[in-house]
Amino acid sequence: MIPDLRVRLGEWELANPVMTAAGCAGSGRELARFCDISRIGAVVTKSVTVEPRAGRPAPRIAETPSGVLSAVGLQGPGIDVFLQRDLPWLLSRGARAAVSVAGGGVDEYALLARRLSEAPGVTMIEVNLSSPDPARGGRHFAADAAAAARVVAAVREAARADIPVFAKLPADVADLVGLAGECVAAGADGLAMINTVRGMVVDVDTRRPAVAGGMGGLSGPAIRPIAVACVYQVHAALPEVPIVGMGGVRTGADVMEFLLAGASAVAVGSALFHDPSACLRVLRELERELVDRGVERVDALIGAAHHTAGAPGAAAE
Amino acid sequence: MIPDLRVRLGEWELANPVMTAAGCAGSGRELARFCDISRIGAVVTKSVTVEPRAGRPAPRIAETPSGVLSAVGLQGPGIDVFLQRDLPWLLSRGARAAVSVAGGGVDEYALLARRLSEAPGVTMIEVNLSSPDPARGGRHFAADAAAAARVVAAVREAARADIPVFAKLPADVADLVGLAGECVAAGADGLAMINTVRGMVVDVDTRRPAVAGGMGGLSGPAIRPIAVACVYQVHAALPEVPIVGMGGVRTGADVMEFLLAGASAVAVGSALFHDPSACLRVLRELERELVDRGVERVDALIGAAHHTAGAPGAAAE
Amino acid sequence: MSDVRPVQMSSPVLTVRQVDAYHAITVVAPGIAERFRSGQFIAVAVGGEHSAMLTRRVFAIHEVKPDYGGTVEFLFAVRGRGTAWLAERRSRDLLDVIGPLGRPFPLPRDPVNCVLVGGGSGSAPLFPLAHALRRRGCRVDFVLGGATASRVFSALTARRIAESATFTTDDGSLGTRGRVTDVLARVIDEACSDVVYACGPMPMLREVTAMAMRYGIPVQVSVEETMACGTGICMSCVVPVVGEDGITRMARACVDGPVFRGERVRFDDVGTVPFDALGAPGWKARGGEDRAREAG
Amino acid sequence: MSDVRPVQMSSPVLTVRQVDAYHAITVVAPGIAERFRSGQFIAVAVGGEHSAMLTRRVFAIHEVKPDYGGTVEFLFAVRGRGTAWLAERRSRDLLDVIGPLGRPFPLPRDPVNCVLVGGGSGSAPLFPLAHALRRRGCRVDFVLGGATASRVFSALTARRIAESATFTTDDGSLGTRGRVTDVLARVIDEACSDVVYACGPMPMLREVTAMAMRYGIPVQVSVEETMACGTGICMSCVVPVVGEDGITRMARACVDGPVFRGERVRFDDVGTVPFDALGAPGWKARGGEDRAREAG
Ligand SMILES: Cc1cc2nc3c(=O)[nH]c(=O)nc-3n(C[C@H](O)[C@H](O)[C@H](O)COP(=O)(O)OP(=O)(O)OC[C@H]3O[C@@H](n4cnc5c(N)ncnc54)[C@H](O)[C@@H]3O)c2cc1C
Ligand SMILES: Cc1cc2nc3c(=O)[nH]c(=O)nc-3n(C[C@H](O)[C@H](O)[C@H](O)COP(=O)(O)OP(=O)(O)OC[C@H]3O[C@@H](n4cnc5c(N)ncnc54)[C@H](O)[C@@H]3O)c2cc1C
Ligand SMILES: Cc1cc2nc3c(=O)[nH]c(=O)nc-3n(C[C@H](O)[C@H](O)[C@H](O)COP(=O)(O)O)c2cc1C
Ligand SMILES: Cc1cc2nc3c(=O)[nH]c(=O)nc-3n(C[C@H](O)[C@H](O)[C@H](O)COP(=O)(O)O)c2cc1C
Ligand code: FES
Ligand code: FES
Repeated sequence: MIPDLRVRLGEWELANPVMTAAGCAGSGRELARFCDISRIGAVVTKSVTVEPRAGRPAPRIAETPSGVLSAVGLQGPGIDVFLQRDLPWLLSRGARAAVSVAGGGVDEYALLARRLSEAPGVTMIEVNLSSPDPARGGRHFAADAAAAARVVAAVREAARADIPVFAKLPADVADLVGLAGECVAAGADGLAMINTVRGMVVDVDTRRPAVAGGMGGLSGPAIRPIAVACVYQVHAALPEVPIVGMGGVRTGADVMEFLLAGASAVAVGSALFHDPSACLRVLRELERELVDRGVERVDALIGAAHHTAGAPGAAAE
Repeated sequence: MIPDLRVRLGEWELANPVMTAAGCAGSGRELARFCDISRIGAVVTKSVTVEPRAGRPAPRIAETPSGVLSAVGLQGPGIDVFLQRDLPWLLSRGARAAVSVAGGGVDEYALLARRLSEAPGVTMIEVNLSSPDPARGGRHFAADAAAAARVVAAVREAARADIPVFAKLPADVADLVGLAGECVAAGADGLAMINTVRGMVVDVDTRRPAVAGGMGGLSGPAIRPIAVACVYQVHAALPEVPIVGMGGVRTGADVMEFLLAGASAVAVGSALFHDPSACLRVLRELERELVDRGVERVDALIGAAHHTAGAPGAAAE
Repeated sequence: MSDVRPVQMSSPVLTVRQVDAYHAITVVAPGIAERFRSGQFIAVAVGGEHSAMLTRRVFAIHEVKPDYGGTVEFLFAVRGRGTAWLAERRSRDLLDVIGPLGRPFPLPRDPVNCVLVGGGSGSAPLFPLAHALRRRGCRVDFVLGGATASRVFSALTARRIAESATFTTDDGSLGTRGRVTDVLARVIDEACSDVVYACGPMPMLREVTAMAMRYGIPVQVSVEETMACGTGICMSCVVPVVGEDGITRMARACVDGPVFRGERVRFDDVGTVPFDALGAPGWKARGGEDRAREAG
Repeated sequence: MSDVRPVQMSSPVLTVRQVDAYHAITVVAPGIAERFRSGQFIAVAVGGEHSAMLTRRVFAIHEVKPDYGGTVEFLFAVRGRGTAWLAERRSRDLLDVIGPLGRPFPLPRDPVNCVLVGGGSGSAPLFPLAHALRRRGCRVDFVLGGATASRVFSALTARRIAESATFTTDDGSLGTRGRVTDVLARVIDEACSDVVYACGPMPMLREVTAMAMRYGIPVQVSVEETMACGTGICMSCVVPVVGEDGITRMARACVDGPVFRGERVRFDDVGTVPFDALGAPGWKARGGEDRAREAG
């Protein structure tokens, strides 16, 4: 038996549920040296901005127990070069290109969606809502559900109707379910979660924060339980809304965990730093896990942890 | 040179900055089989409740990458037995007893503080604000800064004046600095942070959440960067307020990291599950790190990462 | 909590062997070997110094020997990450081991007839128990079960040290096809057993206990509940157990057990907090000041 | 990005040796050995299968040999967790290795005089470079520095393969007391050097570059910036570098380097985003459509 790995995210069908996470696969070229990117469910690009961005100064990354703390600051070439160089390259390799966008304001997000809709081959737009909102003193859009909803609505309106729009949410907000609901109400076809979690490492030798600027975003297996809880919670509240789950996916079993919690697909992020062939390895492992358990269709797992479990209880001690 | 390990938390002086974290050292007896508890800065008890509590059903714990997910549910004997049996035992062994309290309402917290104030030997009361508030549908007190402040004010009023009252805060709240400020305004002499972070593990074999009840609290080195960020942020906003930092402390270097971020002392929690002699090992390691760096007084480290660093930047990508 | 104080030590691995479906590791651990009483276990740290695996793995002590000042052997099957790591150890590696932990099997004063019932790797602690019982002049009979022949634990040793050894396997590849409880009654009858000792999965312990109670003979069970520390501080390994006072408490298998009197364990309520357990939600209504004083 | 496609492989450790203050590991890695050009490095996963250490450790390739289909040697000093773990490897262990990575040293077409300047373990990539230059008939002179004699890298080998080898140590325990730049001018003069190659810490590279520029001779530097993946996907290892078009970009040391022309690296701005770098805050005001098209 070869298990059926196809999954649907609303109208969008993927050959398998494994994607790359935004910002963790370079332009695609770097990753393609280690694995055939046409076999990945979808390649999500790093967040594209209107203008080129130099990002943050080095050091940008620090290792943490089972995680990494990073502050790259959306370094990228801007939408023009992206459309001219990176997108065509991805398509030429047979990749499904999902494009993450980050703007400095609602208008920038809308502009990006419009430009992407004019280009052929964009299969999904992921709206990175963790970009700082200059209108709100640099707090990110997701910190305010209304601001996030305005961004999502603008992107949904500007994007071609046949391109699904997913809202990418961070975990560290006051009311994640509320935020998710607002984004869906504003037109999001699905949700991607979670972005990195706010964190810091202090270098005991220099006595300074280990990444320039102090705060960074925590990712990797360390945050997987936080991500799974978010997916579980949002799926419980919005069972019809497709979710791309991410945060610490490293093995085929991790993919199953996210699907059981309610994700319809998953993205592999910082595990790629450790193993650039992780996506295809994870797919192989997933197939093996399904065969071992006699699961014929991977989509049978989606949300299954909700069917058997009681209601989620309190969090902290 | 033997470095001076003494630290002050407001009026409260400790022989060294290493404490146990609430709920991670049993009644003290279990730990005392592996290390001399009189040499620990202070032993923080598991949260004491008014009535005995049976806690949550098993399974209560799951291992996660560099962390543990737990849902014990404050199992404990209640204040009567605690005062009769556990507290005297701790004192008989020469431990500094800091008592964590958890109530089902403001009145219970006040009652606990009063009872503890009548007993001799309580050196600190830690107010666990992550206990569910029945008046608010089981959301924990810390989720609402006003509710948390009411609890802190009631405890401060009920407790003997010479017993410092610390408010224990979780990381996953909307506005941690705001919450911290409210607690201090309500009379907290200091802050303890962070409690466990909401998380979930799904067992891919049973297809059910791995701990009974679904959600649990994540602790261990995995969350250390989150905890350090919280301490840094709150110390930046409230530099005069003593902080007991915790979340993933495992080594002497980890203690330094929390002190540099702004904690005046640290607590060792789930690392004790791995190594029940961790507190004294960590102290030895800390001493070694200080000697290697020529640091003569440990308190010289407190908040030092703020003197050299720039302002903390944005969190997520 | 046992009155024997456990020790924590960095123990050199002496040997790693494969025995049927199991791995056997012997470590040099004098302090543990000298304190050991049968039924006790060790808790092992896995994954090395910066391990991502924070919880300890617990294993029954299978054998202690006086060599090198004292060695301890444990046997295990590879189940997850931690046991996979252990299976890769080589001699001279160091293991961080804590032991002996837990309440040991109480031994009878008189030379009575004992039947020892074990399932799979759960049988490990029965072997030192058998030796201890023999030393006291007890008759020992074994009933050991497993999924297949290779999963039945130390069949040969059992035959050697016991008066009789009866085996069951799910697939009939060794002894009787079926479960240990299918043959236990016969063994009790034939051996005129006075006491039952049992180790293994909860459902097996429940049935063994029920059978012993039908025969009106005492039964000591060693329960297996997920453990994270083994030392009593994490409060994770709880089982509802009825105390001498008739009150049910959430007892920690690692320090209050793992050995309990079978009839005290509320097997049907394992994985729950029984409504009448001390401190269960709503318990106060039924309890009162007196009970509270004894709680915990 | 180099046009040589790197490979990822599970490579058996052949030998682990200690050389002065360094450890040397040789792995069997045919695919890496055959593709290697001097100046390239490998990225090694550390800590085993469920490692808590997620980022790769990068090391210059010190030597490749044809044995066993192709072996790769790297040398390292224990600095943190990952190198401590590596130092404990034994022969036959498997290492997950990716390589060869990065832009190699460009080699001169003609047999010119080359001076190779290295500091500490940063000197490792200079040895295969020296061999490659010698094969082209170039004259090679070494200038190697370190804190103490034991920290000066492969002094004997340097003496053997080079026309001259000059050493400096901070404590004077080998060669001249002082820094490599204290003796470099003399070596350039005496050897009539046409090209400088340098590896080591940023401050050293800056001074070497400045000196080469005073002499008006080309200088190739291999920079050391904190790396997490080594493959170009994490964007962590950036250095401000001036492109052929005069525009400064945040270049990734792992794929755009680690070898750059010395005068292109904005050493004074390392650890910052220079205000005039492409896409720096406020950059748009000074840039325009054309530049944007070339960004990234
Ligand atoms: C008192 C006692 C004695 C035991 N003696 C033996 C023995 O002699 N031989 C043997 O093979 N096994 C024994 N076990 C079971 C053994 O502890 C588990 O098989 C082992 O911990 C699994 O670890 P892992 O890393 O392979 O699995 P993982 O699933 O990765 O373990 C994750 C966590 O869950 C805990 N855990 C998982 N399964 C169990 C379990 N069944 N019991 C307790 N904790 C568990 C682990 O200790 C660890 O903390 C005993 C269990 C108990 C409670
Ligand atoms: C191109 C290049 C070639 C190198 N070649 C060698 C060599 O041949 N021999 C040698 O001894 N060292 C070399 N280094 C440095 C080596 O990578 C670090 O010493 C090593 O990664 C430290 O790992 P750790 O686990 O001991 O330290 P940790 O501090 O635990 O490392 C944590 C993280 O930071 C990264 N990191 C820490 N220091 C450095 C550093 N100086 N450069 C890059 N990343 C770092 C690690 O790769 C890891 O991801 C080279 C570095 C670069 C960039
Ligand atoms: C270095 C780095 C860069 C990232 N860049 C982006 C980005 O550009 N846009 C975005 O939405 N998320 C970005 N992320 C977040 C990831 O897409 C992902 O949500 C997060 O890392 C959690 O997944 P992981 O644990 O598998 O890495 C980045 C993460 C890292 C570590
Ligand atoms: C099993 C367990 C029980 C806990 N019980 C309590 C408690 O009773 N009261 C409390 O305030 N915090 C409790 N905590 C939280 C810890 O005190 C600590 O804040 C948290 O675990 C983070 O520290 P660590 O990463 O070092 O474990 C508990 C944590 C664990 C893992
Ligand atoms: S395993 Fe931790 S209390 Fe029993
Ligand atoms: S180290 Fe990851 S991009 Fe260079």
